[in-house]
Amino acid sequence: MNSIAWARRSLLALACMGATVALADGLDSTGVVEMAPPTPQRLYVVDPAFPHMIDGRMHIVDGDTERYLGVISTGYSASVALAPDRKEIYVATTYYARLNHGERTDVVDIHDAQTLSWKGEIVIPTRHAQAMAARNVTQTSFDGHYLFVQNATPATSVTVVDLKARKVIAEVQTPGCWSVYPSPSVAGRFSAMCGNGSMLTVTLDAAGQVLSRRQSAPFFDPDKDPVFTNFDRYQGRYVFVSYHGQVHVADLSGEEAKFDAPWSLLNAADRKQHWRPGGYQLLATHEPSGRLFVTMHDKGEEGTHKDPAKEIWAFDLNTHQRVSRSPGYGAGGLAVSRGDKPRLYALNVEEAKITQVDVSGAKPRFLRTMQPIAETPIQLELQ
Amino acid sequence: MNSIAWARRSLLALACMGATVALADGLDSTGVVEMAPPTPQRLYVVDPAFPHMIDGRMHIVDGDTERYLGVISTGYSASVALAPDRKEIYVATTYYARLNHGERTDVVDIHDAQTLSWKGEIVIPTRHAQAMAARNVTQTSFDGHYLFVQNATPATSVTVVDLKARKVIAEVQTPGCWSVYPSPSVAGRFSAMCGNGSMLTVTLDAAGQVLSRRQSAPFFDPDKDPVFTNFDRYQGRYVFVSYHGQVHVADLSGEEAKFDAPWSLLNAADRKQHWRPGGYQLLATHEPSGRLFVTMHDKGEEGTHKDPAKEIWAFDLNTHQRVSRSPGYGAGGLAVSRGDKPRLYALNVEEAKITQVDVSGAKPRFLRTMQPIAETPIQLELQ
Amino acid sequence: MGLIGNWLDRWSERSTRNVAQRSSRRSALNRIGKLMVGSAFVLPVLPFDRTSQAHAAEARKRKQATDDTACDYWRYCAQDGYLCSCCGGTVSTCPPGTEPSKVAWVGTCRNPVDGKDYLISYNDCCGKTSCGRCMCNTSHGERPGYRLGLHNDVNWCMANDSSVFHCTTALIVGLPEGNA
Amino acid sequence: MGLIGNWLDRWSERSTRNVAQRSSRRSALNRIGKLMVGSAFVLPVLPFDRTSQAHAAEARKRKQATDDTACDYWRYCAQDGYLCSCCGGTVSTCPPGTEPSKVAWVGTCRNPVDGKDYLISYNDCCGKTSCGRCMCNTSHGERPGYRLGLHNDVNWCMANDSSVFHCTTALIVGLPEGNA
Repeated sequence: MNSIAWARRSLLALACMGATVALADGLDSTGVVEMAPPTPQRLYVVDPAFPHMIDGRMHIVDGDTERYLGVISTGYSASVALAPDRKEIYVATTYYARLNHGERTDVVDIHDAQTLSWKGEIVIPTRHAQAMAARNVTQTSFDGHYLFVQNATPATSVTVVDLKARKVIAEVQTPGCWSVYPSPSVAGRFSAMCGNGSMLTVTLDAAGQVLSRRQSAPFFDPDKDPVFTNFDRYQGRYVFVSYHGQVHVADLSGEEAKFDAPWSLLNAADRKQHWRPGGYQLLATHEPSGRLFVTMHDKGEEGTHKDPAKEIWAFDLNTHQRVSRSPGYGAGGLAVSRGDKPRLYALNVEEAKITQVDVSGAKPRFLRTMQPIAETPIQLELQ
Repeated sequence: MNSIAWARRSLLALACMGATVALADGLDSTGVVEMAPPTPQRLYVVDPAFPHMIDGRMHIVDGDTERYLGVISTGYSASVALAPDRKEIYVATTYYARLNHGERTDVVDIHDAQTLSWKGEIVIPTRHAQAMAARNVTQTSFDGHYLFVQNATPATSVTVVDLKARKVIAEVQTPGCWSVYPSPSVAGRFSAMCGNGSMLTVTLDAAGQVLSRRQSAPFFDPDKDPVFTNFDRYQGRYVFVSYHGQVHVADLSGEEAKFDAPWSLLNAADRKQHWRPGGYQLLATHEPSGRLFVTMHDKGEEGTHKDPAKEIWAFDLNTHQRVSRSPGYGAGGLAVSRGDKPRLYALNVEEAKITQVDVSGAKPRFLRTMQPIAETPIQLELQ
Repeated sequence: MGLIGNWLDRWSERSTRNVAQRSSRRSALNRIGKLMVGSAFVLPVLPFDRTSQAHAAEARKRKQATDDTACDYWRYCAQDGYLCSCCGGTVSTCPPGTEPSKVAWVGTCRNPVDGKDYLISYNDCCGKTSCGRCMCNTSHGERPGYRLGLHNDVNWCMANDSSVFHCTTALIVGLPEGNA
Repeated sequence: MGLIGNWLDRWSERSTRNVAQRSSRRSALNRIGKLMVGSAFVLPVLPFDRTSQAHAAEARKRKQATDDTACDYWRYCAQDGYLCSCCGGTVSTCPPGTEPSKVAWVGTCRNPVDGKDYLISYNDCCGKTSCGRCMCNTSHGERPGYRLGLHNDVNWCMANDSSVFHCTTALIVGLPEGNA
């Protein structure tokens, strides 16, 4: 074969961009991988990339094969939410015209969750809270119509984005309060946890006008036993835990928040050993079995509330009984997959490792610890 | 002391931003460190930060104390040049409006070398070569008046920036050629090494008009023995080495490049052991002693030309005799400090370590290996 | 600034009430912090609180007042960020070319020299990308975002022209009772 | 594209002339590459050719044709970048959401299965920031920038709408003599 023929073939190959087929004659053509359809074990690992915070990422990984499927760039100190149907990924983030200087633009980036391609952006006020990525700082409404984004200047407010109309419809002041907890049944409603131990609930109409604004009576004492702002859901209600192991279940469906009587994760012996919840995304529920998983450590004291898990405890959310104690896997975050074969994913923040635990049976069963993913993973979502 | 007093003091302290003094009453005030005046041992370590290439840096470190003095953000795949008087640092880089997408803007960022603050930018054509940082892709004219920036689209050209007027005055096509080698005596003149083994020299007037354009006769055979594009200077001339250890000294002062007869780093025994130069910034000169230092490895073959040093060899540039062989310290880059106490700095690219060697005497003397600096350092400059 | 005043007031109330339960918090990170001074970028950069459970409680007791480039330096009891002392700044001043944050979170740390509690303001330095050296994360007295002035999981460069976070300083902004 | 044609012509000329001196180049990086598949981000990410001098020559001899996520895979003899196979792509296709580079550098690598030399085009994938997984840097046949089509110390996303580099693929674009 002579050089001219090689050149021609190469030009042909290079002209076929977008195709993924290898040419029949053994030559390759450039192209882009199409991901297989998602399974319930698809992981979304949010990585603020602390050593290069300007270049945060969300890694997409198949939990079954551990195959790295791809990544989304999330910019600077982003908060991230998945669409309820997992078709889109929303990233509230900040860009500067010149990396770290020049004009600041805050946007909600919209990514296609299946092609991992950027679909567009919605410019939002330059007040987006540059918080450690966590569920409570950005969430869609139950139906995916709106996106609620926590702001901090440090005055606190919430930007409400209409994802269908692709525009901002409101900015709601939430002084002294933090987090966005969308109502499980009313699209234009969210709640926020407040510094006096109460819950603020705001209801908006489709135009973004505030229809009501209700502050619940305090349901915890932030001085004595602060409640973590992270959460999971159970039967349309929100489940929270406190620094000292109280469980607070909130009904945020109505105009004003309602609370079940709190209950404790601890028995007398646990208290003696100072067991406490600790971590970031420190609790996860499994709906079908009514279980709550919490990352726990003993010898707790002031300042240990972000310590990794020594054990993972499981509770029956209906009986409030502890149903299992598992190794902690050093976890600082938990998530449970949906579908037939539920798995608990325990994120070891320190080592960037994720441990998979089969929770389809009554007793959690260790499956495997995955190889490290990400640099500084802090939030974990599932398909 | 009551809470009100504490609050007042704090407000006072926080109001005094910019001051560096601790208040006399034991309270601190915010402020910014002023660097001590530079010494000849101040290091400028260029770090493309490969794992987060969008967030490249130049680290500034005191070679005497190993103190980390500060950093400059260099953006995406920057090339960097110091002003001859070391008062400013020039960074040719690329920004996107949205980190990795949106409008591309290429600029020369200007930083104050003593305060490490950003002083401004000059927008340049969006063709700046996003090359591995190296001396030969961006340099100022001998007098600091102009900056020459290598472009690649992949067609090659050079952007000429007037640093006094803070504007681009020309873009010179340099097809088939690579690098910018400013003339040692004519501000508007630079040369580039070409694929046929010749040197192209272009002379511009103050308005950026091309006055002359001369291609030398080939001085090396790129097929048989390619010349590395990195360089150092000696007595106003450029010193290059080839893959196989030939030394080429070029006089780039005139309208057309002139060359000394090449000479070899190797004797017959060296050739038998296949000693070769290897690395990135693989040679450095020391003017007062007329010495050339080169990173060398044995068992060289096709593909080893970036291998780290097994030894560092020193040559007398006047007699062409080898005057010393030192350990290689795994170096892939070299630089020699100026002034009374010249030190050879050997950059181990793999381990991000820099070894200091006293070269004030006839025999190089190991001083110390510094703790790692940077993630992926590739270029090293000195005060 | 008003907010800072409010936080301080709130903090002071809390400190009065809770003074008995405060303990010297110090994370095992101090060792990691020291390692990282020496070998930043070759060792993994660990951004969060990597406290080994086995040693956390013991580690919390120790702290020192001599080396402010180590995470166990006493002022860093509620630190969260790269230590500016390792980044070209000092314990209280920002590295060249960066700007102190206009707002900050606060903590209370006990100085092992005099055994007294000081109010510490954790001001970030802003305008350059992450320093990446000497990460230190401790959480003594840290509280969720509804107590924002005591919250360290948010970027306190938020109010600066460039909100890009570089490193964190630890300023004494309140003296022990009796020293005012 | 014209340039690519030119490079190929030039390369082909050279390959004819130099075929005798080509050898199977493989860097000790393969082991590092493998480690990094497993433990990327915890181990340091090593961007350049970290060839240990002691083993370089020996290492160059070995290569394999089974694992394209390792740096000693035969097609990577002149690679420089994160392996797209570790980033959600394959040896020849880009990860989801990225775009193949419009231009590329080329190398000649010997396939250990048939012992023949193939022309490899190293196309970067563009538009997302560095993948950071499975860095691989080898330099067989690599040449300085005045032979740009053989140069790998430059970003080959340069001609794309987004020139931001993510990872590098290795496409067979020329078959051994006799197979055409």
